[in-house]
Order: sequence, then structure tokens, then C-alpha cells
Amino acid sequence: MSTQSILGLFHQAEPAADAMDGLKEAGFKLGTFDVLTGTPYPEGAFGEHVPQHRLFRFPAFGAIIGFTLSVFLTAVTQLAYPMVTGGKPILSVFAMLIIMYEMTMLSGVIATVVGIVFESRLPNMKPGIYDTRITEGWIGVVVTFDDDSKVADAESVLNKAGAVEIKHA
Amino acid sequence: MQQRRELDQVYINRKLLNGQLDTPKWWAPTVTFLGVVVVIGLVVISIMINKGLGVTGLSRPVYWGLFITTFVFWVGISHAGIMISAILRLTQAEWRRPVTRAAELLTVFSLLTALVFPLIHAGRPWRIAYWIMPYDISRGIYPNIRSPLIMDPVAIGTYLTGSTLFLYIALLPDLGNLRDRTTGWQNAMYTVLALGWRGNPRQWKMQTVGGILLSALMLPIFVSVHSIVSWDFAIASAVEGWHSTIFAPYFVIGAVHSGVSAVVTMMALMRWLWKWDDFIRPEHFDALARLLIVVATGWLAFTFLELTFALYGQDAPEIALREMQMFQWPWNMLFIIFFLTAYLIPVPLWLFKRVRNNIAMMFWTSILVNVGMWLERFLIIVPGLARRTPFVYTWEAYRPSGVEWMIFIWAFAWVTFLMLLFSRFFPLVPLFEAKESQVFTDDVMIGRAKVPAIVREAD
Amino acid sequence: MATAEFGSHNWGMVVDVDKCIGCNACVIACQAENNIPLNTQDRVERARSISWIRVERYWEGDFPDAKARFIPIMCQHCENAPCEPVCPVYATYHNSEGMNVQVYNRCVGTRYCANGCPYIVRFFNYWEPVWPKSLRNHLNPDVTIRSRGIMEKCSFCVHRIRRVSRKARSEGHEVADGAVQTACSSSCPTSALIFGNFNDPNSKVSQMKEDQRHYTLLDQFGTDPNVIYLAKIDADKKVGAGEAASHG
Amino acid sequence: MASEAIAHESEHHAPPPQVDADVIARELIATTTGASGRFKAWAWILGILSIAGIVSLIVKFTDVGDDSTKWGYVAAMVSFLLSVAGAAPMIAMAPVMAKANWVRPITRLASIFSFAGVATLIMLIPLVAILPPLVTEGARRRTIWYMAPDYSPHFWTTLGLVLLLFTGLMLFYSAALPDFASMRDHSTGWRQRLGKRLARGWVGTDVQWRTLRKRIGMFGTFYFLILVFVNFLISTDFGQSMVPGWRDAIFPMYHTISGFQAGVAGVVIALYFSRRFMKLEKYVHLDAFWSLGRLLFALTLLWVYFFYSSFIVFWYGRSENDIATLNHQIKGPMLPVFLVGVILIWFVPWWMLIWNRVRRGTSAMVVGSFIILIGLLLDRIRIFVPAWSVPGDQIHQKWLEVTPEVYWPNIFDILIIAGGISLVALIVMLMTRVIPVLSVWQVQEFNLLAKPIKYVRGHATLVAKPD
Repeated sequence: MSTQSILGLFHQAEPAADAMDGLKEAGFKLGTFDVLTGTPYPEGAFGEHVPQHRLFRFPAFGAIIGFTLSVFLTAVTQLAYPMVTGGKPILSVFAMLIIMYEMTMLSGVIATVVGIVFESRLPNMKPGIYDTRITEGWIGVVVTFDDDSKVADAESVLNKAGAVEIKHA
Repeated sequence: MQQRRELDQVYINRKLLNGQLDTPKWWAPTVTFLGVVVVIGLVVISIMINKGLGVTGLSRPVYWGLFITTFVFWVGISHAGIMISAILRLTQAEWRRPVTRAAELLTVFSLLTALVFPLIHAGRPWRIAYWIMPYDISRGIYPNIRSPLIMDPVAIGTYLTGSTLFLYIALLPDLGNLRDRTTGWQNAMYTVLALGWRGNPRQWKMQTVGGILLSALMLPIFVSVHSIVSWDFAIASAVEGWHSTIFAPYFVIGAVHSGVSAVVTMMALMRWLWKWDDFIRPEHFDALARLLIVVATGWLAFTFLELTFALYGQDAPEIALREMQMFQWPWNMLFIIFFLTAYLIPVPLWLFKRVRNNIAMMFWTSILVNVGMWLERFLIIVPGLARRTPFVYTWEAYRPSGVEWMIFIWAFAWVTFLMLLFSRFFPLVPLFEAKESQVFTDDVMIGRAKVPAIVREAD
Repeated sequence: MATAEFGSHNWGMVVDVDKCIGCNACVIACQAENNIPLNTQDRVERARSISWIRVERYWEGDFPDAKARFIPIMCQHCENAPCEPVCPVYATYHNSEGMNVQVYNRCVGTRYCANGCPYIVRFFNYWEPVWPKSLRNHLNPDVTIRSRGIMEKCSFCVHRIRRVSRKARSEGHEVADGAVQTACSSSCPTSALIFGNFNDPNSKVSQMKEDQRHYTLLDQFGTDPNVIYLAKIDADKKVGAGEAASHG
Repeated sequence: MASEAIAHESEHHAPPPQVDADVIARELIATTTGASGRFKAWAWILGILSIAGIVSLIVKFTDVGDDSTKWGYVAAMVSFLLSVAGAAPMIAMAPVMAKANWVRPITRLASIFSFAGVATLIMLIPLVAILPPLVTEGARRRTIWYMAPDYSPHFWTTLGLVLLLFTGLMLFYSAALPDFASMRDHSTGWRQRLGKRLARGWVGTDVQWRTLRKRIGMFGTFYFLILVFVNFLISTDFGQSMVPGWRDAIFPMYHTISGFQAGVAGVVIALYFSRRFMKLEKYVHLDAFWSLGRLLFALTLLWVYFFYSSFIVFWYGRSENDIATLNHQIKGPMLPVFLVGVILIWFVPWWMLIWNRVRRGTSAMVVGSFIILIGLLLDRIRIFVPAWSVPGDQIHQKWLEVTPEVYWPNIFDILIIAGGISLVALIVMLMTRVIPVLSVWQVQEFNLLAKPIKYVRGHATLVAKPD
């Protein structure tokens, strides 16, 4: 957990990107600094490192679970109470398929949503340093430190890039 | 036809959050009025449940009537959301942006409404637990999964859950925005709901990737729901006019037709009521109308197939049914209205650019479509049952009673009520999509021509 | 088709249309036996009358040599019943004795089964059933009174079957042919309705169903009914009721 | 395959290279000349096969004559070829409809397939002669032509196919005008003369361009409508109405959709080979493969959806003719064919294409497409062969009491099938010698409209969307 972090606010994307570059050059490790925007920008617009994610595993996982459950729900319930209806087989596969399909998709979707929330590192009730103007189009570059020694040069980098304001926390 | 304006984000926030931050004058009275209507409807429903289904116009052999028709109608409307947000997201149609959320919202609320109808239609809602609970209740028996009536709740439940979650995920950035704009208890609420959204690249990437992934997952569900609803009817081999293999895609495309029209209606209302002229522009109506022309014509093709192959068999009962459906009073009147409103009036109008860009015209035509689509469901369901069958001394014995009509009206009030209530607390137009379109669209000069262009990430 | 896998009984009925005189005795007997609420004028006008068995009149041949025919119609207890698979709660299913049974306390009232039935022999209780005071004590204690919101239909007088077979089991012998009589069959003056066990090869019904006049209603739906009809025979014309009937 | 797929994936991230217009024209036109030895060899093989096919068609005609029960495989071939060659040009419509940029370079390849409509027509000729009239022995069989004259299906189907061929050629030609012009300017020999003849004095004025776009839109729309119409006729008159009691409203749509699936698969295959052997990597970006892959995936899912929609209704309905139909096409003698067909047309492609890396890898895509085509052929055989093996005297029944035994192919049928397929392949191959397989002007347009840009620090593509 970071002991301290500062947030530089910029009006435009360009200086923010400069600040990111500056921080890279100043030898800050990837992941110790990040950019906050009010709208999505094309990937790598700030030269930020593109975050890796395992989102695609979630739906697969969920689908498998859902499928297994649905097999039990459909097959086992029919076999548990074998009642002939309309001369249909007790194990009516073609009716089961529909319910299996739905349940597979359902748990796939739920797992995906869980995955999205998890991969966005949410919920996070202590988001750390932030500024409400970011959702008004300002761009924030946040730097977190393990030791306070580098605060100064981080600030200088941000200022050099033309930060409108620097907040501490 | 380039109507896009450069808008800064402060302006976007102010305009699109006006539903939450400074609620319009008309809001409170409208919601109150709708609330009253809703309460009346609920009273009527409880009277019906208390007295029994005798108060409806149902009879033998017309065991299904207005309720099931309206159920199918609302399930149809619910196909708007995923059609707009999923399909258009996957095809990267830029103009989808301002309408996605409203469309998904319509999906959720119309599904909630649709679910009510089978329950009250069964007459004794407290027994519904026996119907859909997939585990052993003291009766020592499970639901019969061979029955389409089990597949319906499963499918609709899946669709409802899925689209609700979809809606919430897409709401996250805007919740963060609202959190920043509000104070007091509202701020607390939004803070909790926003789950601590900050808008760093990882979160945005999840928004985009997850959005596409969810769309891809919701799409098959979207198709399956109305197909399964249609199989309720299609599998009844003894009912002429129901037992047709084309029903699944026929219902689905009809649902898209009515759903997208409903979205158009809603867009017009949003533009008028909240004065969102900068975001919901004629070009959007134009695009939707083009889409509707294609969908409606496809739907017409399916209608044609359905009819052709009904007569294809050349069995006396089938032909008799069709004759009743189209040429016998009162069905013939309904049929003519249905055909005029669902296709013959709107689609030729949409062929004109002037109509497509005229909000009022689009509003009224889209309403016409839904009148027609409701009649279509009615004309499929009721004549199929009311037809004269061998060895039976009653037929054509159905006239919807006042109770049924009041519950029918209640449904519309209920959906509008829920929409307005939602609009008080959450933005109907996704702000981050509006801002994203500012970022991701640009004009390129090709020669001297200024051409709208889209920034595509090298995916 | 599926009869083989069932128990020793496969109850069924043979209806000799040639004998039916359309007297409606069966209808009245059924109403009395099975506690069917009275079909008041209002119910008939609203097309909500309930009659588990009904005698339909249909015309055969064209004018001038048209003939009025009678045919009793009740639940056909199909082997491939369209009503059964659509019920979400197994309220109707095919029991081990070849009967299509209706379980009242399972029914939630979706009325889907009634839509599927080609013979329109399923009935829904739109109102709570009421009887005039004078009839209260006439109700049959063996038969449930169906409250509102429930489907009902001909049960082949299952309570009688149960009574007889219980007795037979206690006395340790098979149910004799003809020992079980439904209300309609026992009340038919011309014994046009014969009830019995199709699994017993030398029962009356088993032999009658081999009759060359036999046919089943609306066979194009492949329902494979357990009610077999024997066609009407005319001295002058050789049109079986079957052909005329099945395209009503 | 996977390794190559990954390699391509990395390549995929690079924005499309910018090439000058004149380079494009010269290089693309150069591809038409100088056929390699392998190309010639294959052309010969395919040519011989197709001739053998046509010959055996004639032999069969003289041999079995108008015994309709023996013509199931030809019917299946007509449907199959219509699916592949007829549906492929629809991809040429995509830019008009969806303003999609990726498709621009490959529209030519797609519209070349409309020439292969000839093969369908050849197959149809004997079939039309064999097809039993609506009324035989005084009884009228179930048909969409209720009161229409006796030989309506024969007439309208033939007319429809001819119209389809014509419209397809017009679609091809109206989109090819500028390229004929550039052949006239850059090519030599007979190609130049051809270009001169066909360019019709194209110089690329504003008016000419506008009319060109109008024409493409118009013919494309017509083509689509006629294609649906022909699918409808072939599937009902040559399939459904041959079987008493088979009443399947979805079947025409099913036929059309699976046709599109086959069409896309055909385009993928043609694109793969031309890209590989004509060194067109610079112009055919993996973006195109990727989008085609998504399209193919969607159509594969649609196939199973349409199939199931009709199957479940029969399975539940189980009225006499429902049962009869199922026994006839699925549960009966055709069961193995059906199962293999389903696995090949749906299960395998679905399981392959669901993976991103497969969709982005060219060779995996082409394998999937071949599998789909085989599956579709089996599916058509599963449907049409039993339909045609219904004896003529049973055609008027209300439904099939007994499932007729199926006619299995002899050497002639196999030769006909092989011949038909290779004829299509041959025609496409030869056309690549006549005109650039990628339309020059659309490749230029593609490069004009899609520009790699640097967005702040990130790389992206700026795609212009002119109305």
C-alpha cells in the first residue's frame, strides 16, 4: 500500500502525456504512476502501460459451472420423478437443451460481470487521491510513492509538463 | 450530414445531468399522475385476483386472451435494448451512443412488466411458486422442464438478469460522475454505487472490452428469448395458425421491429422533455429509420412466408382459420389496421429523408408501428383459439372485458412511471459515451471535402 | 404405442356411434357423478359451460340427403396427449394405467393444456363452483370439488376404478371385465359406451376395438387415443362417421 | 496453425501500410499476368474434372431419363452451388450497406463468384426437365403455386436463375468499370484491348463516379432480392413440395442463411489462396479475415438456430406429418449423413471460430471454411436426396406412410458433384487471369479512407465515413 501519492491535473491530453513520459524517464517504476481521465482514450494514448487482464477466462468458467448445474437441474429432476407426458421420453434431451443453454449463458454473463468488476479492481472504497474536475474533462496524473524521497522530482516533472495544479495526499 | 458539435465536458455534464441535478418542472406532476394510474391498475388486478378470472372475457376455447397478447408484446418491446446496444456496439455503429442506456432501460422495465402478465393470467398468483421454483417443494415433485412454460421463465429471467447487470456495468462511469457532482445523501448513495470508480486506463479498458464481451454474450440470449416465447404457440400441433416452424425467427424480427420503434418514440420524448438537442440529433433518427426499413421489410418477408406455408398445406381447417383471420368481421378490421400501421404507412414514409429527419413524424410513425405489432400478436393468438373446431359447440367467444383493458393500460403507465423514476436518479444518456464520441470522432480533410471520421484502435 | 410398458391395466372406452341415440343420459350422469357445477344460463352464454362428456350433433352428407348424427365426445385419454408435456407442473400426466389424469391440487391454471387439446375437452373453472341449497347434499363424496382457477376434464371416473380395484385386490383376484363402469357407460340405455381394459385381450373392449368399423377422432394429430369409435352404418350409404367426423 | 495465427496476430496490430495509388494499380494489374506452373496444373485438373462432370450429367440424363427418384444428388448440387456461388457476391454489397471499410478490397473477389452461376444453371437444366409437373394423375401436389399453371416452378426457377446470373454480372461489371479503365491504361495485349472495349470511355469524372455508386447500390439490391427469391423457389419447388406432408415454413430461410454461410466460406477460401499465391499480403489485411471470421461465426450460429427452430416444433408437435418428415430426413436412412453434416457445418466451425486467434489466423480460417463447405454439401444431400427419392405415385399423399428407401450415389453422381464444384473453382481461377482479383479503385479508396494516426502517444487508425 502506498504511503503517499500526488495528483497532477492537466487541461489537455498532450501535457499529461508529456508528464507520463517524464515520469518514465525520471525512473519511476511502471504501475507507480497512472493517468485518470473522465472519458476513455485510445489505448496507450498516454504511453501508459496497457494493463493485462484475464477477463476472457471468467465467462468460460461461468459457462462450465452453469452447464453442469443445468445438467443436474434438467436430467436429474426428470429421472427423479419419471412421469410420462404426451408419450415423450422421460429424458427429453431436446427440451433439456433449451434450459441448459439458457442457464449456461446466464452464469456466463454473471461471471463476466464479476470479472469486469474484479479486473477493474473494484469495489474499492478507498480510491485514494482524486479530483472531481477529472469528470469535467481534466486529466489527472497520479503518482504513488513508497518513500517520500522522490516526491520532489515527481512534482518537478509534473510542473515541467505544465500541470495546472498538484494535489497531495 | 454532419450535425456533430464540439462540446466541452462541463457542458455535457450540465446538460445530461439535468434530470438529476436540476429536475425539470414537469417531472413531479407527471410522475404523480402516472403513480395514480398505476395504483388504480393494481387495485383492479387485486380485484380480479380476489373475484376470479370470471371477470375477464375469457371463455372456452379461448383460454388465452389479452393478457398473453400483452405479455408477448412487452417481451417484444424488451428486444430494443440489446438490439441497439449489443448489435450496434459489435458493428461499431457510432450513432448508437446516445440511445444505448435508454434502450437497455426499456428492456429491463418492459421485461419486468411482461413478467407480471402470465402470473396474473394464471388467476392465482400465490401458486406461481409451484410453477417456476426449480426445487422440490413439499409436493414432492419438480417442475416439468418439457413444458415451454418452464423455458419461458428461465429464458426471460436470464435476459432480465443479464440486461440489468449490463445496464449497471455501463452505468459505473456515470455514477462516478454523479458522485463528483452531488453532495449529501445523494453523494453517499452514488459513492456506494460507483464502487470507487476513478477512470484509470484499466477501468476504461474493462468498460470497452467488457462491454463488447457482454454484448456478444447477450446477443444469443436476446435471440433465444422471443424464440422460446414463440414456441409456446408453435408447438401446439392441433392449433391451426400456431403450428408453424417459422415462428421463432418471425417473432424475433417482429420484436426487433416493435422494440426499435419504441426506442424511437422514447428518443423523441427524451429530446423534447429534457432538451437534449445536442445529443439526440436528427441524424440518429435517420439512422434508426434506415435500420427500421430493413428490419420491417425482413419482418414482412417472414410474415409472407408464414402465410404462404400456412396455406401451403392446403388443409381445410387451416384455410378456414386464415379466412376468418383476414376476411371475417371483426378480425378483418383488425387485420387491415394491423397491416397499415405495422408496415404500409410507416415504411413508405421512412423512405423520405425529410420524414426520417423530422422528429415529430418519426415519433408518430414509431407509435403506429407498435399499435400494429400489438395487433399482430393479438391476431396470431386469439383467432388461433377462437376458430371453429370439429366437435365443439362454442367458438369465437371472446371479447376482452373492461378489467382486461384497464390492466392493459396499467402496463403502459407502469413502464413510463419506472422510466421517469429512474431518470430522476440516473442519467438516461450515457455521459461517458457522449464524451467518448467527442474523443473518438474527428473530421478528416480528403482533398477539400470535410468527411466525418472515426478513430479505430488497432484491436 | 406406449401401452406395453404400462401395468396390467390400460383403461379405455369403445363408443359405438351406431348405437348412440343422442339421449344425453351420459351427460347428466356425468354431471351428477363428478360434482360438475351447474351450467347456468350465464355460464353457457359466456361459453364457460363445463360438461366432461358431451353429445355433439353433426350433419352427414349434403342436402337433400343430409343426416343428423350424434357422437359422444369426452377426453380421449391420448397416449400422445398434446395437453400433457406443456403443463409446467405435471398437473396432467399419463399414469401407469393408460389414463390421462388431472391432478387438481397441482394445477396453477396456466390453461396451456386446454389450448393443446384438439378435442376441446378440457374445462376451466372461471368461478368458484356453486350449487343451489337443494343440491348441496347430492354431491358425490368420492370426487373433489374443483375450486376456481383449476382445469378439469373427464377422469374415466377414476374413483370408481380405484374402488373396484381396491376391493378386488383385497379379495385377491383380478378386476373382472365389466366390473368397472363409468357413470356414462352405466347410464347409457343402448350401451353405446363400453368401458374396459385394453390390456386384457379377451375383455369386451379389446374385442370390439378389432371391429372393422373402428376409428379414432382426428387421427391426423397422431394423438393415439384410448377411446375407440365404431362408425355409424347406414343401410343405404356406406359413409362411416369417421370420415365425415374427422373433417368436421 | 496456431503458431502462424499468433504470428499474424502480432502483424495484425500494425496499421495498414500506405501505398501510393499508382503502385497499387501497377502491382494489382501485374497479378493477372504470368500464371505459375502450379496454377496451370490445377486449372487443367479442375477443367478435366468439370468436363467429366458435365459428361456424366449427360450420360445420366440419357441413362435414367426422367425417373425423378434418381436425381436427388443433382438437386442437392443445384442447391449447393446456388448457395456458394450465389451468396458470395452479397459480400460485395457490404460497403454499400454498412459502410464497412475492411470489405472494400475484397468486393471484386466476391463478385467474381457470380460468374460461377453458370455452373448452377448447367446443373439446373436436366433437373427442370425431370421435375414432375404440379398435376400428375389428376392430383395436384402440395405447392406454393396454388392455382398457377402447371409448369410454373419450372419456368420461374429457370427465369430466376438466369436473372440472378445476369444481375450478378451487372453487379460485377458496374463495379469493375474503373479497373477496366486502369487495365486499358497499364495493361498490355488482349487485356488492354479488353479493358479498352469494356471501360466504355471511363475517365473518372464526378458524374461517372456517382452513377457508378448508384449502379452498385441498385444492382446489389436487386441481386439480394432475386437471390432470396431463387432460394425460395429452389427450396420449395425442388425440395419441400416433392415430399408429401413436409410443411416447414422456415425451410426457405434456412436455405438462404446456410447459403450465406457457404458464400462467406467460399470467399474466405478464394481470398486465402489469392493472397497466398499472388503475394497480396500488402493489400488484403488480416482485418478482412478477422471480420469475415466474425461473419462466418455469426452465420454458423444462425444455422443451428434456424435448424433447431424447425426441429423443435416438429419434435413437440408430433402430428402424423411431423413424425413422417423427421423420419424422412433425420431419423431415417439419412441419420449418419445428417450427424456428420451437423458436426461439420456447425459444431467444428463453431468451436474453431469462437477463438480469437483462430479468427485472426488465415490458415485456420481457410480450414474452417473448407469444413463448412463439406458440411453444407452433406446437409443439402441430407435434405434433397430423400426429397427426390419419394416415388412419383406417393407425391400427392397427405403425408408419407412409409419412408421411401434412399437412392445412394453411383459413380456418375459422384462425378457430377466433383465436376460441379471444380467448375466453380475453375471459373473463379480463370477470372483472376482476366481482371485484378482485388479491385484497384477500391484498394485505393481503402487506403484513402483509412489513415494510421498517432493519437497523443497511442497508435490508431482514422477511418473516414463518407455518407
